Amino acid sequence: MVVLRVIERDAPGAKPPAVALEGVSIAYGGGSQPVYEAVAPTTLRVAESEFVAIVGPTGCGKSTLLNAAAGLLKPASGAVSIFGEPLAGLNGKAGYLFQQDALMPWKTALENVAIALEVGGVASSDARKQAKEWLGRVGLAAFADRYPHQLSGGQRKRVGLAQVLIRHPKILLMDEPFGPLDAQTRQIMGTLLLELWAADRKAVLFVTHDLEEAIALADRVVIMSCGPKARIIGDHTIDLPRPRDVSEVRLDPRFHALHKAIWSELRDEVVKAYGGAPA
Amino acid sequence: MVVLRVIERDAPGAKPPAVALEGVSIAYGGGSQPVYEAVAPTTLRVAESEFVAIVGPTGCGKSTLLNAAAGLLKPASGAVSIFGEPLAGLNGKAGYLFQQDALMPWKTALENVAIALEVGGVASSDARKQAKEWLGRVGLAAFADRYPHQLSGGQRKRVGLAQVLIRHPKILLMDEPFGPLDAQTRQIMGTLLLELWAADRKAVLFVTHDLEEAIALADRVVIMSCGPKARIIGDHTIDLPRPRDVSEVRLDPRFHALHKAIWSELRDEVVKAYGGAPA
Amino acid sequence: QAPEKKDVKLGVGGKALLYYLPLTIAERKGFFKEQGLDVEISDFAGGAKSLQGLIGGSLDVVTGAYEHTIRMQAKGQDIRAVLELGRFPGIVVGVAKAKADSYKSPKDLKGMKIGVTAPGSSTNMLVNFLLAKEGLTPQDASFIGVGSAQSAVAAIKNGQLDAISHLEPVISMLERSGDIKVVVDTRTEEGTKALFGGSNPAAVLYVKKDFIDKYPNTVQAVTNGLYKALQWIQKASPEEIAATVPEEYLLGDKSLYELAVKNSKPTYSQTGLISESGMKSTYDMLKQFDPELKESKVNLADTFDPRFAKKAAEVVK
Amino acid sequence: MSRPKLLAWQVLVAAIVLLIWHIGSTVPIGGTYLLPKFFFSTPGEVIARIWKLFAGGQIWKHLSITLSETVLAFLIGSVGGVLFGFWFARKPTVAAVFDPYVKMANALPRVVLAPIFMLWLGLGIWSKVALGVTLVFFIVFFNVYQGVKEVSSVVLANARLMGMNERQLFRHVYWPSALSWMFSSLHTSVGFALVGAVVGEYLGSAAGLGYLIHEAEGVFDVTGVFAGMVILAAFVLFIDWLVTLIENRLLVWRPQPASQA
Amino acid sequence: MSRPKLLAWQVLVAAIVLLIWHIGSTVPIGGTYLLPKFFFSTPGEVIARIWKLFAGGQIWKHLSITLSETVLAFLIGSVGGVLFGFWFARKPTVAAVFDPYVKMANALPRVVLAPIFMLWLGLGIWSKVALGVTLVFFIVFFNVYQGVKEVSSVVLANARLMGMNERQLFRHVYWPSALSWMFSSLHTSVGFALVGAVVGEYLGSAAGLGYLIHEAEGVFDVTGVFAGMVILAAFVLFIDWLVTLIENRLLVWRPQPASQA
Ligand SMILES: Nc1ncnc2c1ncn2[C@@H]1O[C@H](COP(=O)(O)OP(=O)(O)OP(=O)(O)O)[C@@H](O)[C@H]1O
Ligand SMILES: Nc1ncnc2c1ncn2[C@@H]1O[C@H](COP(=O)(O)OP(=O)(O)OP(=O)(O)O)[C@@H](O)[C@H]1O
Ligand SMILES: [Mg+2]
Ligand SMILES: [Mg+2]
Repeated sequence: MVVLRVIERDAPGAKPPAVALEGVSIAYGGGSQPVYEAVAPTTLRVAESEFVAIVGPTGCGKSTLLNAAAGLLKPASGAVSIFGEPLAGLNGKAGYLFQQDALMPWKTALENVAIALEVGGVASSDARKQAKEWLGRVGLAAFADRYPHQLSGGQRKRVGLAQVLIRHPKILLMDEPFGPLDAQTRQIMGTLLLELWAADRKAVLFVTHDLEEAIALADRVVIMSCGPKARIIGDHTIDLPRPRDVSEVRLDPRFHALHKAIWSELRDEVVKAYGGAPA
Repeated sequence: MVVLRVIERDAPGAKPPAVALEGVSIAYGGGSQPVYEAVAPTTLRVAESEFVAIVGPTGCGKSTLLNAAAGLLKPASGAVSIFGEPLAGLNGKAGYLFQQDALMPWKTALENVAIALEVGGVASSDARKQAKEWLGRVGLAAFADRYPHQLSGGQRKRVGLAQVLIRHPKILLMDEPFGPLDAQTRQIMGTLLLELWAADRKAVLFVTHDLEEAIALADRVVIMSCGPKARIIGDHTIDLPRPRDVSEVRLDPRFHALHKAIWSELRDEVVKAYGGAPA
Repeated sequence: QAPEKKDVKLGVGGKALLYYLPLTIAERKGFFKEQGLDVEISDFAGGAKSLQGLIGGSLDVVTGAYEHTIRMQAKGQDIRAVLELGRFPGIVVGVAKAKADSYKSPKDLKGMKIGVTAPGSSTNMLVNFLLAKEGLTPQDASFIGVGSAQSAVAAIKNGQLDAISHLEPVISMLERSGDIKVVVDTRTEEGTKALFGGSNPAAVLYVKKDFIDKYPNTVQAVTNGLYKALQWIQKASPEEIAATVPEEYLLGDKSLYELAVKNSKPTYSQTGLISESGMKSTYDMLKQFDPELKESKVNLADTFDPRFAKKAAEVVK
Repeated sequence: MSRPKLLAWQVLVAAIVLLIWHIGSTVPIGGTYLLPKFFFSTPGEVIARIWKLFAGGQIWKHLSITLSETVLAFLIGSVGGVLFGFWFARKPTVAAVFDPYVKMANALPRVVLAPIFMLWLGLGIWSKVALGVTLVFFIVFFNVYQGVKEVSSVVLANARLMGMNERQLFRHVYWPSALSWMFSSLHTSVGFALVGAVVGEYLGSAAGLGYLIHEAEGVFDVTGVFAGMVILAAFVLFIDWLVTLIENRLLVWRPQPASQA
Repeated sequence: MSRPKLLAWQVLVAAIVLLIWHIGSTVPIGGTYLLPKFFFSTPGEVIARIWKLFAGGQIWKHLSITLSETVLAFLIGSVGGVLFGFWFARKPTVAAVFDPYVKMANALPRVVLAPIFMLWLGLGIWSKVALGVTLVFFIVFFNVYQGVKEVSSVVLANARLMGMNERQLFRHVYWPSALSWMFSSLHTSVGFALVGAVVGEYLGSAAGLGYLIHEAEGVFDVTGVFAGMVILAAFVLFIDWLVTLIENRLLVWRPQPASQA
């Protein structure tokens, strides 16, 4: 069971966590600009096949944490390690679905997905074949030849999803991957993600604003406080049985109990965030 | 009551609707590119102080309709009229919150909001004062001097919101305005929007993926079918009493009945969309 | 003897100028071909550039000003003239119409704005010389490089210059239109004598010493061709000359061209030999104005190799 | 605007310019000519001369020489500019160290460099190509350098996280992203390549359009000068048209500019 | 890289160049000099000459003339380029009609235009300024034109819906958005402004650095030519530094390039 592994994570001789942020704090600015301490020293570990969701008020530092885990931002203090090795430079083991559009505007949807494989040395024809399959999986088979600017917001996000998933990275960093999708498509994508995760046991770090989604998908839901100097203020293990049906699990009474507990914690935080100020 | 007006909207001698899309169809491409008929001839009227929400599967053509109402896209057929006058060029009466980032990267949050007033001739100092107030209302008082790239996704969206609302446009076009916000902030913003709307009775056309949000805020929820040739396949009047408390209204049994009805219609559509193909 | 090197690269700075008329004649009349040569003529934006081409090794022979050989000798570059093409400089100093009446003697050049082809060029030098004879220094006038022929005409016509020191055909053109009054004229024997006290070599054919040693027959052949052109010019009427040069050279006005030819005709060398007094007077003038040459000790015999011209006089009929 | 209508407008503009030129050079206004024939020739004569040049057949030799110089200068200069632009943009240290020297080099008057090029490259086409290259190179270089720095940081981060190495980043991110910068510079530098070639010929050569112009200038043959310039200009349109063709092929992915409502 | 370290590197590069120059021009390799003194002078002599020029005091007059020409050419050319660039970008019809003519104009060899400028503008500084302007203008023009067309369509739509008129759009959208394009072109054109001024002086003038260089060239004083060029180059660095100062002030809003991890 997933949950067991999670509990074991600090046991001696256990495998090192896939992602470990140890006392990581992150500050923006410096030089001529004022320093903004976005994240206070924070520790977050994601075990090898664990699915962790992060929720928190807007602007608290969720994307910042993901960037640190991806190696795009250097922490001001603390250390990031990936499968036990300290992270130097980019995190080559991670696939990152950015919050913003990150598709290459000069490539079609198909090319955008195929390139993710071609980079790793897969032959172009093979990569295209797989890319086509993946576009089908995210419901965009018919849009393969469109350039990003010819796609709707939700379509672009799904191309990005295919681009990340096709590589089967060991670690998945996802920043509001289903944000611009309607509820139904969201569930379909959620199911897809869970299937993949179950198949090859990735470590997933998943940012979302949809608490229900977080509970339905994750093993653990982490709550961040509002910034500046955001911290992790809650860490809930979701002990709903696997495999889960993303649309059915919401009917489970345990789901409601969890939802209520997390929501109440979160709400207080958001109310604070609303009046939040940078240092 | 709002609802009464809505029902009156076709009565003889009634005021012309704020936005009227009459048999509007929209096609992309042409020239050397294949034509994609995004929206089939569609009629949608928004009365003077009506709050209409549009929901529909991702990529169906919601943003496309909003663009047509803003005068940014020329319909292939049909006519757009604004307060009874045919729309030629841009819709000067509308404020549009885009789905993508539309802030000027070279202006700070404050400047981005203030410019919306300055354009209309408001003195700079006055505009800045008001802009500061508005940034406070969207919870960003402390971030006034940040450039857009120094803000989180949700913060940028809120700056955009302030930028649109500060002008008090007669017509509000909003494309997933609360998408990247957490649930709590979303409610706060929803309440803000409803207050404004109640105060000076704007016409609102509101695209969202959150059906609960749509029902909680709108007078009418319009459902679009999946593309290509998307149409309006459902038009539900939300007869919940006003004023509504955005967080409380969800507990209303009528809310649940409406939600269920709309959801079932919508779900079928999304399932279709998932296998949808361009013409 | 047949030339060792059939393909010869010849450089010139402003081929269409009357200064270099013998070259055009030799080319058009086929005198080089007669000598078994295939001459490729490259035209440069000025004599300095063609000399640089020679030193850089991209040219074999150059038609240019004699003074260049002195300068090069002073700089340790062994460049030698082999044939004189022009015996008078052909430079004319004219005073603009507006100042013509008040001009009495070269003393009056003091304070004038004087146009020259380029700063430091032979047109500039000549005015310096003129001023020096009157006890003035180059600082007493201001010199303006006016560059191309067109700019020179424009500058005079616009009244931006008080005087000009230039060559044909600019002079004939300005003289005919009455824009200038000629005050010093080195196109003629008298004019040149009056100024320099003797002839003063102008255009010459020069080559590197190495080239002479390596390809004496080629040098002879080029010399022969140009020598023949000189002889031809002596006998030809301005009309004949005008009929020989390319039509574009006629300044769009045949009569003007013929006038210019007539005016320049005395300048072309008759023997192809540079007189010793001419060499000396040129060197003295350079020494006077060029600080770099002041201390130099050039053996003037190194600047001109008369063998080829002499031989040409024997063989060319 | 439709093509025929556009063409009609363009012809109209040309006609107006020619008319002004004609009137200015042949009809005295208040006693003086606006565009004295001595400096501007007349359009009729220039056209007649162009006709004669082509009819005579001599021009082709000169044209082909100038064309090859221009094309070579353009290709070498722009390839060099692109390579160095990328290199500098990707190696900030290199860029910082060499920055002042690049700027100094860009400020050297090319006219003065001509003898040095002739020394190194001889009198043939290569010294002219070199002159063109020194103009094209800097224009392309500065633009590509900036273009690479303007790459969207999110797209770049995404590509790097995909595991792209430098070569792949170049091919899939920097290159396409910098293309519109590059093409902008290419449109400028087409003209400059030709200018370089012609100035090179002008300063010293045995053939080419610049040679013709120089020769004509020396004998006050303004008609010849203008005829040469008109031929030059027609010429550059042709090369620019080729550049635009390639540009349109390479930048298909770009959104069409919104038709302004 | 820290400033002192950077400076050290730059000095090192300069030292290496000077060393190569020195060796090439004074030490024969295999019997020939790599950089014959006749064409390259030697660094020692050039430095001595620069020293002499400044000590003599005469140079200041020439410098100030060239400086004013350069600055004027730069200002007029870039303001013109910006205005026309914006105008063309905002009026696609105008742009389409004039497009071929602009490109033709850009291809005219400036050297040939010099007599015309002299005719119109006289022998003073203005004919040189005009020559510089014809270089600067096109570089800035093409870049600004492209820069305006690259404005984000969403930002533009947003601004237009706010009700901005053309003037406001210019000020708040097109201008800031095209700035990085413009500055890229300015860095190129600083050098070209100077080149234009110097070439103009070279072709005909009474003073200025180009005049000095030309004079030196006429008497084969390479040392003088190189001294002039070195002064020129130092000069352009100074103007470019000013441009960079302004650029940094105007582009504060831009994200710092991510420090590569
Ligand atoms: N480049 C920057 N310079 C200064 N501050 C920054 C910068 N980037 C982000 N911040 C600040 O850091 C904080 C955290 O930003 P982050 O993007 O991580 O938020 P988030 O949790 O992802 O929010 P959202 O849910 O809105 O996406 C925000 O307050 C933001 O203003
Ligand atoms: N420029 C374009 N060229 C071709 N097709 C386009 C273009 N823009 C949008 N489309 C297509 O039109 C359809 C409707 O797009 P639109 O952006 O309106 O969708 P949407 O309903 O807003 O979707 P989402 O919820 O994902 O934002 C989509 O299928 C999209 O692919
Ligand atoms: Mg975020
Ligand atoms: Mg949309």
